[in-house]
Amino acid sequence: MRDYFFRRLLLIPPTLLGITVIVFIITRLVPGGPLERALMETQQISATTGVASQVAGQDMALSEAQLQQLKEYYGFDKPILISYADWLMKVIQGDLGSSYRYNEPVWDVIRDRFPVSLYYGLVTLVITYLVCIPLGVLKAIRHRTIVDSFSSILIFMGYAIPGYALGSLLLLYFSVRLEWFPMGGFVSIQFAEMSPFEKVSDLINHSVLPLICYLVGSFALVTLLLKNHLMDNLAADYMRTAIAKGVSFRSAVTKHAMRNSLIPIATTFGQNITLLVSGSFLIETIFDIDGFGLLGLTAILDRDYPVVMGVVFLGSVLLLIGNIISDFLVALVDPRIRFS
Amino acid sequence: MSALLEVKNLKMHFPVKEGILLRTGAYNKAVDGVSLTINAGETLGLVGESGCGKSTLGRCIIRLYDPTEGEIVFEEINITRMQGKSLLPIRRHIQMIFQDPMESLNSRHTVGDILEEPFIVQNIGKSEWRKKRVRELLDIVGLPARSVSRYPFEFSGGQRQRIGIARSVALNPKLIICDEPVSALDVSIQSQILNLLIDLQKEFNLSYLFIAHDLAVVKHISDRIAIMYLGKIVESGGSQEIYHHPKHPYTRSLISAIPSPDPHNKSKRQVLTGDVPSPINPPSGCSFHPRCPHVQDQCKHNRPELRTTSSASQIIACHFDV
Amino acid sequence: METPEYLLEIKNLIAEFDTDEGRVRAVDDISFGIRPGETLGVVGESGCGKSVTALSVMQLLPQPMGQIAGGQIFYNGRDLSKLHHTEMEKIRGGSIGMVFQEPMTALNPVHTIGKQLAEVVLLHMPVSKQQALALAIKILKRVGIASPEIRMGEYPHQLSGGMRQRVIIAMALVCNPSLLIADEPTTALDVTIQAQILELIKELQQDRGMSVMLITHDLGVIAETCDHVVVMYAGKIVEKGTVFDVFDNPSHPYTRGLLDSIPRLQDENKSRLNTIEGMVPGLMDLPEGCRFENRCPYKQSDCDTASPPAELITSEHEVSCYHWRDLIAATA
Amino acid sequence: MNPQTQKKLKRFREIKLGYYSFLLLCFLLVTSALGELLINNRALVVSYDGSLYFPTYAAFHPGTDFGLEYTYQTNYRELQKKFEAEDNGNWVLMPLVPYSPYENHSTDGIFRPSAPSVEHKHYFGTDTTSRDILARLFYGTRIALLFSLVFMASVYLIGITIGCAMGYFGGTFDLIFQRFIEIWSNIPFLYMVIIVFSIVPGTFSITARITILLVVMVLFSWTSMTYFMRTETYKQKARDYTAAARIIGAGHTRIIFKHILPNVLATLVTFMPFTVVGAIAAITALDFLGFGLPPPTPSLGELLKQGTANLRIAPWIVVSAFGTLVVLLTLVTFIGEAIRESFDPKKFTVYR
Amino acid sequence: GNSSEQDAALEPTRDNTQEVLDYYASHPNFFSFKTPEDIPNDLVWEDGMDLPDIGSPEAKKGGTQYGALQDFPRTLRLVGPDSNGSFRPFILDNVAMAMAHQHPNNQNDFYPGLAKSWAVSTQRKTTYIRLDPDARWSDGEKVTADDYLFAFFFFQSEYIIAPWYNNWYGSMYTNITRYDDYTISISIPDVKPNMHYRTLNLSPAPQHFYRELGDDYVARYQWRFVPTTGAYEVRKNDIRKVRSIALTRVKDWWAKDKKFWRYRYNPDKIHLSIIRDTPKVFEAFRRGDLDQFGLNLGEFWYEKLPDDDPDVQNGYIHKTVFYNQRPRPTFGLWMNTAKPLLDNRDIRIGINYATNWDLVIEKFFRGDFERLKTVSDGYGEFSHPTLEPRSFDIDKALAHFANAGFTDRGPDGILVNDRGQRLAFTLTTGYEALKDVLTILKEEAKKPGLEFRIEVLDGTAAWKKVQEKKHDIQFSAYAVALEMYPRYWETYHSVNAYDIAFLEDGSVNPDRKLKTQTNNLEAIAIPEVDDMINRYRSSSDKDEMIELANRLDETLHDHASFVPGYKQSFYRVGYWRWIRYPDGFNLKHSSSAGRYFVHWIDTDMKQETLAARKSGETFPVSIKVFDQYKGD
Ligand SMILES: Nc1ncnc2c1ncn2[C@@H]1O[C@H](COP(=O)(O)OP(=O)(O)OP(=O)(O)O)[C@@H](O)[C@H]1O
Ligand SMILES: Nc1ncnc2c1ncn2[C@@H]1O[C@H](COP(=O)(O)OP(=O)(O)OP(=O)(O)O)[C@@H](O)[C@H]1O
Ligand SMILES: [Mg+2]
Ligand SMILES: [Mg+2]
Repeated sequence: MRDYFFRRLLLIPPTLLGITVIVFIITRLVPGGPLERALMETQQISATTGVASQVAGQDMALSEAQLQQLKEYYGFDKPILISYADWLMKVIQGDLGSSYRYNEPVWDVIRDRFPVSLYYGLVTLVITYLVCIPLGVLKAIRHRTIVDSFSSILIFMGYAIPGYALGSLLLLYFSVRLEWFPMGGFVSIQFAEMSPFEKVSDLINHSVLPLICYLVGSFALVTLLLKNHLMDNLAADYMRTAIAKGVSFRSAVTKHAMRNSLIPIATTFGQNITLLVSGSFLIETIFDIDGFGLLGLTAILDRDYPVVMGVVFLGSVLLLIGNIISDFLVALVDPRIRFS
Repeated sequence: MSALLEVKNLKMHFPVKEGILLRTGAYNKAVDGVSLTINAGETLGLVGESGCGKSTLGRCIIRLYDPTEGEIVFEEINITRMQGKSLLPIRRHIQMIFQDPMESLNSRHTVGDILEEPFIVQNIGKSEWRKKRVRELLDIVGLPARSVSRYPFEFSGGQRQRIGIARSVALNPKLIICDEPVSALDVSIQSQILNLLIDLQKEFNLSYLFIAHDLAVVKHISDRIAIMYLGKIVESGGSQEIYHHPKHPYTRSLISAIPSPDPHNKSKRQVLTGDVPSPINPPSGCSFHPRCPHVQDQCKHNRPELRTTSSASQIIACHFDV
Repeated sequence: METPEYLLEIKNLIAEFDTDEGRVRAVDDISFGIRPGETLGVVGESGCGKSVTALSVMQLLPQPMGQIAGGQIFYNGRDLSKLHHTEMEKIRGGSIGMVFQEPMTALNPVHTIGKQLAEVVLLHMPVSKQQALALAIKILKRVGIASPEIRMGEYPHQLSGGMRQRVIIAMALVCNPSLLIADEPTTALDVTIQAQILELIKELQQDRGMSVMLITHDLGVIAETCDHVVVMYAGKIVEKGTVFDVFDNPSHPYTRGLLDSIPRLQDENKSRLNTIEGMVPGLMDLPEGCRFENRCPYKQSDCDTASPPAELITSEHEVSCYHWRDLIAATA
Repeated sequence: MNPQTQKKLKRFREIKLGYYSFLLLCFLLVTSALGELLINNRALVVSYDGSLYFPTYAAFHPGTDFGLEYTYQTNYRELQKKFEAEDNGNWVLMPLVPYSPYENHSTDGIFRPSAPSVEHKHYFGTDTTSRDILARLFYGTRIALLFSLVFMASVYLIGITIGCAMGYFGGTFDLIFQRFIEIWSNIPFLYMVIIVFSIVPGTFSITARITILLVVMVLFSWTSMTYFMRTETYKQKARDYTAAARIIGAGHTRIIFKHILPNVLATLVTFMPFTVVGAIAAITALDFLGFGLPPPTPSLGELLKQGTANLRIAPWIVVSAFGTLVVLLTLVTFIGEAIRESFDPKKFTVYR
Repeated sequence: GNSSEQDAALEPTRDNTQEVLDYYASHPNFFSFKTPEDIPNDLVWEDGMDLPDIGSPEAKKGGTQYGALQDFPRTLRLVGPDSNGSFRPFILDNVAMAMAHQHPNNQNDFYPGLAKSWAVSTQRKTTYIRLDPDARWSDGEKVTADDYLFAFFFFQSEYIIAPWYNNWYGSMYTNITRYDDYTISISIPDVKPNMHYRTLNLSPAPQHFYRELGDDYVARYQWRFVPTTGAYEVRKNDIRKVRSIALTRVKDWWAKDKKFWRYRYNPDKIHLSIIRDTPKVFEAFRRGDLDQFGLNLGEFWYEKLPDDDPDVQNGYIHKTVFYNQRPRPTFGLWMNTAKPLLDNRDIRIGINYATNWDLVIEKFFRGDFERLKTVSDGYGEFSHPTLEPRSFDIDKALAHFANAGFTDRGPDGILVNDRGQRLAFTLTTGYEALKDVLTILKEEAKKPGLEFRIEVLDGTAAWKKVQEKKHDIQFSAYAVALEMYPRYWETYHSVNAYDIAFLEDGSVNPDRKLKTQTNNLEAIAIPEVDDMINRYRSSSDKDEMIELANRLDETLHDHASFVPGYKQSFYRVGYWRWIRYPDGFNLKHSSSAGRYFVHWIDTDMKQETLAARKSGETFPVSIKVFDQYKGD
């Protein structure tokens, strides 16, 4: 057991290395990038604003040396693998480099976004489990009744609705038409000046719509997973043994079948942990939530490679750790794993 | 009479991966130095408790596993290390019947497919001939001809085992490894299958390695019996001898444990205590010593070698003649 | 109230299942009883309804597809099927203990042995947790588990099959039931372990004077352990009586066929065994008349008209065959 | 057919929600295959000077073919009006919705969203550049469906092959691939779409570019399939029927294709609808982000994007796109759950 | 990231005073130090004080203006990487003061900013400037001549990672001379008609602030607000990373009572929230969270905020169109003439005729925009007076395509030549937002049998593609030049098209290779054009330049490698009633309503309007069109 986890931990660095090498190479192969953006912005008209800022000397041709200087600044002057090695060395020293886009250490950029994503991730996760577990149990016990079919239809429709599309509808109706909720954002601008109570209500006010979007699609998987496994477990021999001991059905479900049905849930928990922080960039875009997902997306669109690398790196670390945590949870609920 | 099959000091050690780097730390010595011979037309019964290595031995002989050590000589050809194509002709001669007929029949294939497959793989005959042969096989094992287009799960346990048997005799093998072919069957069906096996043996001069843990069944069908304990053979001999004059304490307790279907004869049994030890960490000395009712000090340290006994054909691995 | 003759009495029990193909009658109108302190064996081929009978007694038929469609089950004179489920919960594990066939799956893999044992104690006895654990250790010792204190903290997968079966037996016995239902407790086990377990059940029964209903398809086991035998075939009882009645004087062709088909150690090697040709009819297509009719070597023309009624041979020996007399005559 | 499969299909038919969804989807698929007959700006039949023309699937008819002055593609709607006005026996039969998904057809001279109108035969209205929404939805859905079906097939092919090889051969091969997959599945997929699209030469046709998008998506989606395949193959390989095949001398190919795959594939069927849902959702999201199908390919995502940007003035865009997407995905999801339920029915056991 | 923490992590404070002096010393020709006696006496000093004031005397100071940015500023630096974002106008272009500024109603006249008066030398290469001694940096320091010298050091230094600045300040100027604390002169290399544009438009750089300038400039100054001479500063607490940023009026701003400045920069605070999505910005405006919104796009002006919208009809929101005059961005199709087929003039002319811009303008832009005529529209006299772009004409297009061998239509109606080649080109753009324009063009081009394959790339990828000259046809627009006359060298000179375009004898070099990373996107290499460009570049005579420009435009028109698209000759805004503009919106050359900060916020009206919205009270409708400057 301990060896197993140790081994899993040992496997993290090579995996990370693999992921980051590939992504790093890709960032170098993608045409266009920070350098081109810098060149472009001085010259081409922005389609959205219809104007380009005027910069002294803007369409004067740059000399090779000047281009080289820019390349150097953006770190494109060395061969791919050498720059990768440089990056890696810095990462080992705990430095993820500095964002082109925000001109801040990547680590700071990411750290700023973390609480936001964590908040949504945690709330989504908690609500998902709070709803899905009882619902799954109910559906398993009431298999093929009205309750079961009806809730199935609901959660499957939810599953089929893309959260971001729903988001824009909700926004139109509840924020624009009815003005019940704010137009987006994580908290109000005046958040810092608010009393604790106002802070909480402000936060809730801002979270309602995004949470709906996060949640609509999330019930189906966990609920069905629980339902199916619970049904398997209800039919298992040990349930019969428990009943034969005189345990009432209700407590046999909660004390015996549930515990076993949680094993697959624990297995998928790891991926959900990554959801904690990765969020959905589409929903985050719609609601202007400055989370991890949006950071990743904008970084890709902006060709902010240090941030992309940072997001990929941390995302992968979290995923890998998430998987280990999953294993750990599985081991926690399943002694067969724990003692082998 | 030269031996059809000769197994010499066969060992099958499964590596057990351990530790952080998954190095092979220990071995599961499932079969640990077994020698035996089977003559043409003869049935060798192999008895032992669950996990003692019976199936592993069988699977080594049929070359599903690559043995760690030792030799398997079939018709004077050493087949121990043969691989791939060269093994193909040998495969015709050694076949196997499995314990669980449902597991050993592909549920996506019809009975016809299943029985035809050996010929296709071995590239024997034309399609029509094969079809005819399939019907013959069904007839041999007593299944109606219309079974051809049906699927295994449409049959009862006994019938499925018949399909398995039909497949195993399809290629006219010389040796069939029967890995507990009747353990999963009801008593009334078990006797049908045993009869079938006996009939087939007579008809085709088959040899069987008959693996089972029910001594009564083994005794009934075997000419000779080998008793296995923890990867080793502890006693072997003619079936009558083994039954009437068991020499090894383990054999004795096995025999005494068989419940007799006679209410008048409620003999006091000699019940063994404890379970079979793990083949990964076998006990020192005689591996049976922790459960042996006659254990002596010597047993804990010295490993008894197989030796002949008063009866020439009977050999045991025990320090004592009890 | 006067104590009834039978501790457990089953009268005209009918149990049915809803399956994909329709409703099947797994147990069809069977009646038998177990006296206090007595061991009753139930034999029969796989699928003949042995387990269903046992489960019916425990009111444990899986819902919603399994139902008791008729008959009564009296335990100590009370009809179990009329009890409220809370009362039934008191009886299960308390006065009736049950042991299941599959030691590998019958225990909950995620709870320790100790917890699973203590659970049943706490449900049925007014004791503290400590006392319950102490009792559990005691019973484990009793069923022959070495160092039970350590085992209590272990999980089922850490035990061998034999040990698990012992734990299950311990669980069934810890509350001193007056009836133990053992559904093929040894089928999945090795001969040597099987012997250990049977020995154990026998000893315990003698110690405690409880009744045992032992389900098996191994006639040897029956002969060794039981006082009375019930032989079932395709959901019906074909013969019942004392173990001597049935083994010495089998009066139903099926019983006889069964006894004849076992290889016996004293038989000659490779002799052909007697067999019952054919196979058990499926529950969906049972014959009109006697259910054994299609395999019966003594079949006569009237066998397929109606199900043969039970007839008494001696006061305790009962058989359901139209022609049992001919059979006895033929073999006498 | 295998009676087991028959039984599964029977069970599937009994699950009404899924079965009817399936029928509906089949109906949609058939309709969309014949879509040109329903929604198209080319006439079904033109009767001109005594001869009949069937321009729907036929080649290009310049206006001059029908006595018009221009040499470009005939505008059949106008031709119809002209013939009606002339009234000299010529006639044109137009499809139900006489618009192509590409043409900008404004009813009031300005390219802007116009509300659904039966009179103009814009039954779902038009989008921001006056293209018929129904036509765009229809063809967009058709492409999405086709795309996702091909996607599914490809993902299955690769996932099955590699997963199966991993499970079957095990050992170092398995280990290496496991590492590789762990790494591969972590690569941000959006990147690849951007990269490939900027490398693809502009000379490629739209079909070729859609294919490339498909390939990229497949390349980064097959990994999830392998986990299941690997364990399942491993399990099947350990079963006795494989051993039985080996002892008659069957080779690896035979064992894999004749024995293991058929057994595993049966369970794989249950994932298929969910893969389709995933593909449709992914391609829609990509389109929504602007990295999907190249313009002016009709697509749900592009309509959604337009719709969300014009919620206030043209709610019909978002309503039709959102509605179509949800209906489509819900149908497939219902089918998926019904297939799951019928292929892997759970025993339902409770006790009193 | 808190910038003070970050600073602490950097190397200890440095002082570059000596380095600057050394630099001056090592460039003695560029940096001169003289005394006031060295100023020629015969100069004619101007001060622009006779120009009309800017803004309205009615303007009230106070209030907070609420606006939105699409992106949080990437830096507060004014130069160097990422300084060129949408926030820059708020801290530089529209706010920071230069010595003198072009008057928004008369581009030839300058009104004073940091300078009090100025004079031009007789050779017309040097401008003498007297600085206003009142001028102060927002941190209270005086603005002196040293800050101007330092500006040249600063902009020429490689520390700032801004090669364009290095180029501009290194080559467009030849000397700066300090006479005393408040007198300088600046020289440019050649005589140009509008030299003031270069000299007077200069802004100083605060030397005291940049004392730590060095290799780590980019990081060190990332989030430090540069002291400004203008009216607004950014305070540390107003920087809410990623969420919002605010500007505050400088307390006791030195120019607050000066002519031209006194009625401007009225709001006390400008609060900018970050909202990425344009539709959401609009919704925020409609809620009243934002004060104004640019309604340039037809969809906003006509559909989303139509004249009959209740908020407009109730007088809460005002709508205004203002026609302005300024160089127009060059929206159009840029063909790569180095590509096969596109090297054929007939094909190019055919494409010109096959591109239905009129339809786009009329139906998509609703006739609001105008057809762009040449690449040099909006430069007043420099723009060609008569040249007209080719309009959509199927027959002419077909005729030209036929000339090039494309006579038959394929099964899909697209022309093919006898080699089976289809007449199809890829139309690349980085403007995702404008892809509808291309789809309309595509549909129309089918009529004359031309196929456009539309390729919408990510902005930078599209940029890279054209910079590497891999495109067929590119749809984009280029920024207009800083000077008041069009430029041709970068985009049309053969030097920027090929490595060696022509051999010594003037014939075409058969082995020439396309030059990448230049702005000659059409790969144009025409000897006559080269000649004209060379003369244009070296000319100091405005009339000659105009003539050359016109001839260049004609030649290029004839070459037909650019399909002029459209231009927008106005800006239009919607704003809440409490935002007030001077009567007449009178700034001819302004690019946007906010450019000169002449509006003010009427806080009372805001209360009133908000209350009215609840009560239903209404105000007079205000939908105005100011077309006094219509006609380019
Ligand atoms: N493929 C394998 N890899 C690793 N260990 C194996 C493998 N097959 C069998 N073993 C181990 O070898 C030992 C002997 O197993 P085997 O199946 O031969 O026993 P058996 O005598 O046939 O038992 P049973 O009566 O239960 O069939 C067991 O400990 C088992 O765990
Ligand atoms: N849950 C169930 N659903 C449907 N049918 C059932 C169910 N349980 C039992 N049956 C049917 O009831 C019949 C009797 O089953 P039962 O389990 O009592 O047999 P058994 O005698 O115990 O057999 P075995 O020796 O195999 O345990 C079988 O034919 C079976 O098909
Ligand atoms: Mg075995
Ligand atoms: Mg049973």
